[in-house]
Amino acid sequence: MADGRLPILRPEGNVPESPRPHSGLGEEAAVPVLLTRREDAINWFEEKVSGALGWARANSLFQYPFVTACCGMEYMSVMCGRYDLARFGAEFPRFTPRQADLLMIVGTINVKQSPVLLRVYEQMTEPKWVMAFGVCASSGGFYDNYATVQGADRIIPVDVYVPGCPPRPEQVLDGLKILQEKIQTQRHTLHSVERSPELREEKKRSFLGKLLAR
Amino acid sequence: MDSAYLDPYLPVLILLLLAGLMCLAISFLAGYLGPKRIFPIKETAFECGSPTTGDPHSRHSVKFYLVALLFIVFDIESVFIYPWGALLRDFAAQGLGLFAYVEMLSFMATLALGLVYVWRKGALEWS
Amino acid sequence: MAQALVDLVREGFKEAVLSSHSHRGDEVVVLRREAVQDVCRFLKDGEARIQLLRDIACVDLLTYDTEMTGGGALASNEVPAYDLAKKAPREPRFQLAYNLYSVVRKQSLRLRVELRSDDVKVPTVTGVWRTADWWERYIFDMFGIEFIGHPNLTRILMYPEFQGYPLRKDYPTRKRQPLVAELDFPDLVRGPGPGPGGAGVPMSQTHVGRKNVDPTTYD
Amino acid sequence: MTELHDDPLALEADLPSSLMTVNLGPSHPAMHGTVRLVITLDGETIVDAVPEIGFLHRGFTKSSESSTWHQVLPYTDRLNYVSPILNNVGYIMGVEKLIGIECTERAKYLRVLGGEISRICDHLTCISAIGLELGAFTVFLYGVEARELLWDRISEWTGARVTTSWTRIGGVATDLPPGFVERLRESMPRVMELTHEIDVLLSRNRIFYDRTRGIGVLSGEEALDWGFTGPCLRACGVNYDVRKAHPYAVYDRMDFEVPLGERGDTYDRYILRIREIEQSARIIEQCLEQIPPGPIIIDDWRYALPPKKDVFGSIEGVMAHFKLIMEGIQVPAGEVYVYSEGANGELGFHIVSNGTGKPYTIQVRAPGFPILSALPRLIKGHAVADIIPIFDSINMIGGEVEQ
Repeated sequence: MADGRLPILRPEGNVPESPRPHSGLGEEAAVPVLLTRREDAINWFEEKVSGALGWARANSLFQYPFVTACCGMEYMSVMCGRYDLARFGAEFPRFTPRQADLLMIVGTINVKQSPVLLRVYEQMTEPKWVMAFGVCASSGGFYDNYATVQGADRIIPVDVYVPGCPPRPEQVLDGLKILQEKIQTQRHTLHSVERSPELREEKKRSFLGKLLAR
Repeated sequence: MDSAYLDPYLPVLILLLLAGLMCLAISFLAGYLGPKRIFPIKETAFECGSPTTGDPHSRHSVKFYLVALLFIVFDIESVFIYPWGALLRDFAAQGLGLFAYVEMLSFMATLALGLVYVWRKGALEWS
Repeated sequence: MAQALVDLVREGFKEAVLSSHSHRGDEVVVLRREAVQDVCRFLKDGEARIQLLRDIACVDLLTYDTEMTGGGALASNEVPAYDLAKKAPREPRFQLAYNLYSVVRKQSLRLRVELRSDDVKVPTVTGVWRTADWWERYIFDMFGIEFIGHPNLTRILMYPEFQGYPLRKDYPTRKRQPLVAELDFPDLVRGPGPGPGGAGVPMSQTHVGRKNVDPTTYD
Repeated sequence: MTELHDDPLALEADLPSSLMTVNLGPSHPAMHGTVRLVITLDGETIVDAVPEIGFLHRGFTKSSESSTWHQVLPYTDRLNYVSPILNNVGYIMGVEKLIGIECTERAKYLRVLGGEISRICDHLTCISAIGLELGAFTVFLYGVEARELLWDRISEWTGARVTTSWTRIGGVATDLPPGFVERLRESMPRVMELTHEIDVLLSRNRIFYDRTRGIGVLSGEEALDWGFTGPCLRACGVNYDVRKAHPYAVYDRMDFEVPLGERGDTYDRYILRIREIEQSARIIEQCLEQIPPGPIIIDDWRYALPPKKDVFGSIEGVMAHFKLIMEGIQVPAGEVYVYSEGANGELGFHIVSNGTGKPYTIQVRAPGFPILSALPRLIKGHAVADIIPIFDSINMIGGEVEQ
């Protein structure tokens, strides 16, 4: 786990995906899900809590617009009067990763920008989701050369890909709807804390201990 | 003090209690319930995506604190004027109107003295 | 009408001017490398009154004579479509073009400096125009041409860890040097390739099947 | 501490305050996501600023070397993605100059019309960005709404809102759709009304005026020395507009003035863009009146694709079509620098061709690149809060600066 980084999880966002037999996104539907596995079966109460949390988180997404290139122009029109994103609860762009839970990668990610993107993603507080806004963020677009990262999913897990160069605002709203549906059906648990090893010892020492240890 | 005097304040007390409780609950629950993955990179300061440059605890020039102090002084002054303004009509009814008025003038005069001193001393210029 | 500027430079610097020609309406003066600073200062302060240095462009003539350049629509664009070994690089290889314009006289002029591939050094003109600072850094970053006397000749667009000069014709288009460890997805369109988004196996050996090119000679 | 007494008025003794470096990094809303500015502050005044760019370098030149002359068009309208048609026109004029052909009369008018609509979009975006980042969110909503109206017309006409790729060698790709002129004449007054609304909201607004007047001042000579062109140069009073100095297409038949600023500060750069919107509207009106009927692309099959009925009708059409598509248009060898008036200044293309179907190398002279290099000179000595208006008024577009 190099220089203080937790391993990046599979591209499912970091909220574990809940097994859904009936309708899945993409190839999940094809895989038969055995409902009888003990650790997957969640009891009635947890399901209600997960549904409530899912509803709350889906309908109040605060976005961090990681704007770099031409998709920024379409992002402006998505945010403004005519194709308003506010109608779906994702109104308020938060320009600090601490208060955002949706990272919208708007525009091309070039190789010099990749450490910046990785750091912003890691500094976002959980629960967090990522939307690749436009073809360049999803797959590098037609900039297939030494300077461009071929899609943000090579660096960070991406939840929703919005195609289009730049995508029409309706496509972005559709992408947001898909993300909200995904969040709604994800399994949200209460109070899960994961601390990286070197921070774990830190916690044991008392306040005075830390003071003296400085 | 008989209980009749306190009666009107009971709802206010309950209201304050409830409000305080709700604020604490919300902020605590939000912090407690949310999923957390804490690791060193997340603990570092956010500086637009690049590693932090320079040390944040550098010494600032004193004029920032002066402005803050001046603000507090004249803000408190205006805080005292509000209750006085609200009750001025009652004082006048009891015949104390002129006295209350002169009282406030002297209060403001002393503070105006302070303002002139600060102005002459040049603490208001920003450059 | 910009011929007047060419004559000005000619009699001002008889020995420095190697040749001058006009193509499609653009006046070009080919200069000797050492005279760049003096000619530019003369053009700016003299009666030519060229106050605007539009840009400094550079052309790498390595593959100018081969018919298919860079990598055609069919050829794999991660491996240059020419064979380095057989053709000697054309000397002088780099052509620097200083595009100048005089707002007062409404005339443009282009100074050309030709550099051999073994010593790619040119005196800087940042002393004459301040805008040359970034243009020269851009040319250094992309072509590796060293500007003697430049105050801060470092990379401007690429990241410092980048090796090589990307816009040179012998630098393959898709040769990437990732800064952050990238997850490796199989490249569905272009077939199997080692490394995350790296040069990968050139198209010629994948399903498109062009002439069998040994990738080790280039990457 | 003895000197405190001899100067009775010195309330603030000479307490040494250390410099603080602040990193206005790439991922920052005011920095348009592509510039890192490392600022050294003494208290609130800026002592030094080092811009670092390259966060949106997408390898335009390298990618264009492995695409044919027409395949480069989509790359050009992602250079200055706020006014894409101006880039298309600029690039195609370069290729036509290399070949030595002229586009048809009607195509010239269409290019001027499309260019001016695109220029208005660019200026609107710049003004709304200035307003937004100084706190006037309403101006941003008005500006983007006005731009939406124009984008509707552009998408009706060229097929795309932002990435138009609309010109072709020897002409343009699509003619005006039926009923377009009436709809444009309907939406232009609405756009001008919204622009007037922004003008009223901002131009004589006490806060805006104090925030932008006298900030980031530059003299004419120094601006030229830094390579300024376009609105930023004309704000310093230098009268250089490529449409007037070297008229291309049909700009010589258009009657419009070139507004000039007096002091070359942020307020002048802002006001200039509003005046230029009014001038562009006049040009659009004249274009709509004078536009002649006729073909929109030249009939020379060596360079222009033959019309579809000939491609399927005659053997020459098929041959011409096949050669143009598979090998690209054979542009004669040569080196040319062509310049046109982009939205932020003189947009130049230095194109070298070696006689094949692909450009040998294209270097873009982006108007924003030299202007951004002067940013440290503009913001030194000002307060931290002045960085944002200055940076907005030079209207840096990442795509064109870092190609």
